[in-house]
Amino acid sequence: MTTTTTQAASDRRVAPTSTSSTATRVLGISSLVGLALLVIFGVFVSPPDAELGQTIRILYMHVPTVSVAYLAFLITAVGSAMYLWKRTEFWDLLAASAAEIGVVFFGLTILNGMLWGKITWGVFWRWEPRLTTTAVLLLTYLGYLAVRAIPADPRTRATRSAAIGLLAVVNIPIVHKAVDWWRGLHQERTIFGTTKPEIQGTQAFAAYLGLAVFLLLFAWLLIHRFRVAFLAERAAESGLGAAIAERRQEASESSATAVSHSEGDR
Amino acid sequence: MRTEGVRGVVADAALVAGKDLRLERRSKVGLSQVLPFALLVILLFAFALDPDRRVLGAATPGLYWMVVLFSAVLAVQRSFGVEGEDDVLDALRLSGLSAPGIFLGKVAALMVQLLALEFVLAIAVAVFYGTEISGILLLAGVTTTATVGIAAAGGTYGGLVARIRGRDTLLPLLLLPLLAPVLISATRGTEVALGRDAGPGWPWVGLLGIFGAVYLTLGALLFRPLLEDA
Amino acid sequence: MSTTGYIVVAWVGTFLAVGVYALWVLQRGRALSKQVAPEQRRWMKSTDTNAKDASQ
Amino acid sequence: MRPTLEPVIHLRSAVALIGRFPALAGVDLDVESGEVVLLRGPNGAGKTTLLRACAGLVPVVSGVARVLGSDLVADRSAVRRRVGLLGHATHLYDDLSVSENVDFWSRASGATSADGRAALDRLGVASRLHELPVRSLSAGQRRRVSLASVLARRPELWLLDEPHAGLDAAGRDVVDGLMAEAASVGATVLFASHELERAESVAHRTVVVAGGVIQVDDSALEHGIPENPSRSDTEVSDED
Repeated sequence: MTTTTTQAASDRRVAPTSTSSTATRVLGISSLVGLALLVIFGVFVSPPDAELGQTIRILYMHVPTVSVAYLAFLITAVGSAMYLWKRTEFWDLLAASAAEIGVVFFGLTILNGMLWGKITWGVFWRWEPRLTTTAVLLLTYLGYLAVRAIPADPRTRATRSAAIGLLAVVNIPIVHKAVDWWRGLHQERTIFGTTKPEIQGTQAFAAYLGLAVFLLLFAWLLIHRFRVAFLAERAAESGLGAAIAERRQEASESSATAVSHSEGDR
Repeated sequence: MRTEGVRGVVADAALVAGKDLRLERRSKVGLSQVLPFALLVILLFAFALDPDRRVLGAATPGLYWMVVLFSAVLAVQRSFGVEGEDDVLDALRLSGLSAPGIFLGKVAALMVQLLALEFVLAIAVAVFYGTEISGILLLAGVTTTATVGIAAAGGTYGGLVARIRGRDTLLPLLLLPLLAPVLISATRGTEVALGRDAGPGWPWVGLLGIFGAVYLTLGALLFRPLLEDA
Repeated sequence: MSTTGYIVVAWVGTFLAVGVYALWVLQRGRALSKQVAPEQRRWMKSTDTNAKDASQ
Repeated sequence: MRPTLEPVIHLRSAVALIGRFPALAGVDLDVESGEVVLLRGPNGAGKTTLLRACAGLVPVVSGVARVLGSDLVADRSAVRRRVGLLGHATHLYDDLSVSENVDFWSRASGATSADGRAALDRLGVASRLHELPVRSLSAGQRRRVSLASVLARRPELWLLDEPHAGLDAAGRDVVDGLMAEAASVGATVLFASHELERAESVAHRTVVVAGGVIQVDDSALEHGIPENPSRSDTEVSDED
């Protein structure tokens, strides 16, 4: 997949032809191994739950995805704040990369929530606090990606994104509280309510394994996505030197007209 | 020459708010377009939901606040559309006005217009939907705090999209999801005020107050970079 | 659809989505790498570029 | 006589981007206090960007850029209050009246309404127009109102983008008078214009901009403009 020579990381390394490096390969492989383990434990080895029955297996998907999503949006918020302070490209690209991954995992959280709902309540959607909160927050961050997609110079786009990154993250606790009061009053079996602390044995292992593996996966994705964003900036920027030269060239061409005081340059 | 510090910001805000309200008095866009739009939607809801049966009555608080949110989007678009024309934004950056001052001035002007609209709308809802108004104190608390939050979040996003070409369609996409908790809290608070829900009403006002305070502060802090680079 | 059916959909759906997204990211990375001059391809080497952006 | 000997505008290989396009591709320019400098050059040469960059509205991404003693690369908003920019747009609220507009912009920059009123009279905007909404004004009148807003803030550095455009003969005389008057009280004027014979009669010095760089700076070469008593036309002399 990559042609990077893997000898010791001397600086004469051949230029990478993709966003992977030894670090990401290690991360990638361990994520895959982890995922395999997760399937074995989560689906086959761990017993169905006394109270939840088989639906606990969806929990092994739901908890990791929502945790990764919230972590991603936290990184977006930190990146946004740091960008507004330091104004360096690194923080902007980090915030944007994390936001995209966050939206993907939020989408998966809703998918798992709906499937869990179908089994437990017989319907894909119920205005259950967690599901509702996730949907609202997903829309807020889709707004982030929508603004990010608007063509603008890097500084403008970064400032707009940073503002939304902060405006959206501050809304998370407020939305949680509002939705909880709104739908959480009459206790119904909410998906979060079911992470019973007393799960142990292989169930607990599967749950924590899932979390750990998804965090590894998130790190791998973030590194790659950051490098993609970085490359995109360099690709867009690569023309600057050439553009300046071309611009200056334009000057020499028009020098004839300037000296001749021609009036026709209106 | 210019007063600096907090007094400077308040003075700037007063100047900008005065200008916005005078603009509204001159152009009457709020009065002749946004308000009729709100009343129209109230009627449309009645057509959509059969006015005789209980449904319309039960949904009145929610419908009311939905209309307020849509009207707020129009008011914000008008307020920042004015700044977008004729490169006025550049003149604002060149003027001595402080960014938080401009922001708070815009928000204040938005609030005045929204509160006026909400008052007229309340009368319309009372008449058309036959709702008897009760729990005035709670209602006032809910309405005021909700309006602070709507105007603050609206002002922030208004500043963010001021220079974007497709801003008219982008603003609702950004603003309405953010205002979801305001819609929930205002509607529930109103239901308690109108005696339709036994639950406590004032916690909703508290949450609306937190939302308003958070977005007033965040907006004021973000407005400088937004005015500068957005 | 039985309970196990939905569980399978949950797992397969999640893995599939993450897999497709991961491949999309890798593909974008490979495509962009071709457009950028070799020495500019990595963050570490070009810390000076972001110093340039440190202006107000 | 002048507090600092540092030039009002000091640019060395300044690069400014509009989006990703290098509108300024390495500009070297010095403008002394009290000078009236004409920017000439074809459309798209970068004149407008140069004026906006000096006003701190466009980030200078590389090179040296100091205006009125503050470094634009570090913080480009510090200089704004001391600068007056007249762009192609007139920066006015169509629904507000002439006096309301000038009053708002004057008070926003720390001047008073009286300054605004005086500026309107100085620009020859008839008082009967004062209460009319700006949208009912002609283009020339709008530019006079816009110029009045700039005059009211008494800027130390005037940055005018084709100030004569759209004005009648009388209006152009007023503009020339304004520029000369500003220079006489120690302010500095940098203006772009295509009205060459009129502009060169006012300007102490002409600079030709092309392709985002300064191509000809006649302070460095002899130029036939009438000898200006207060300024010798030798090499950029550093004695004054």
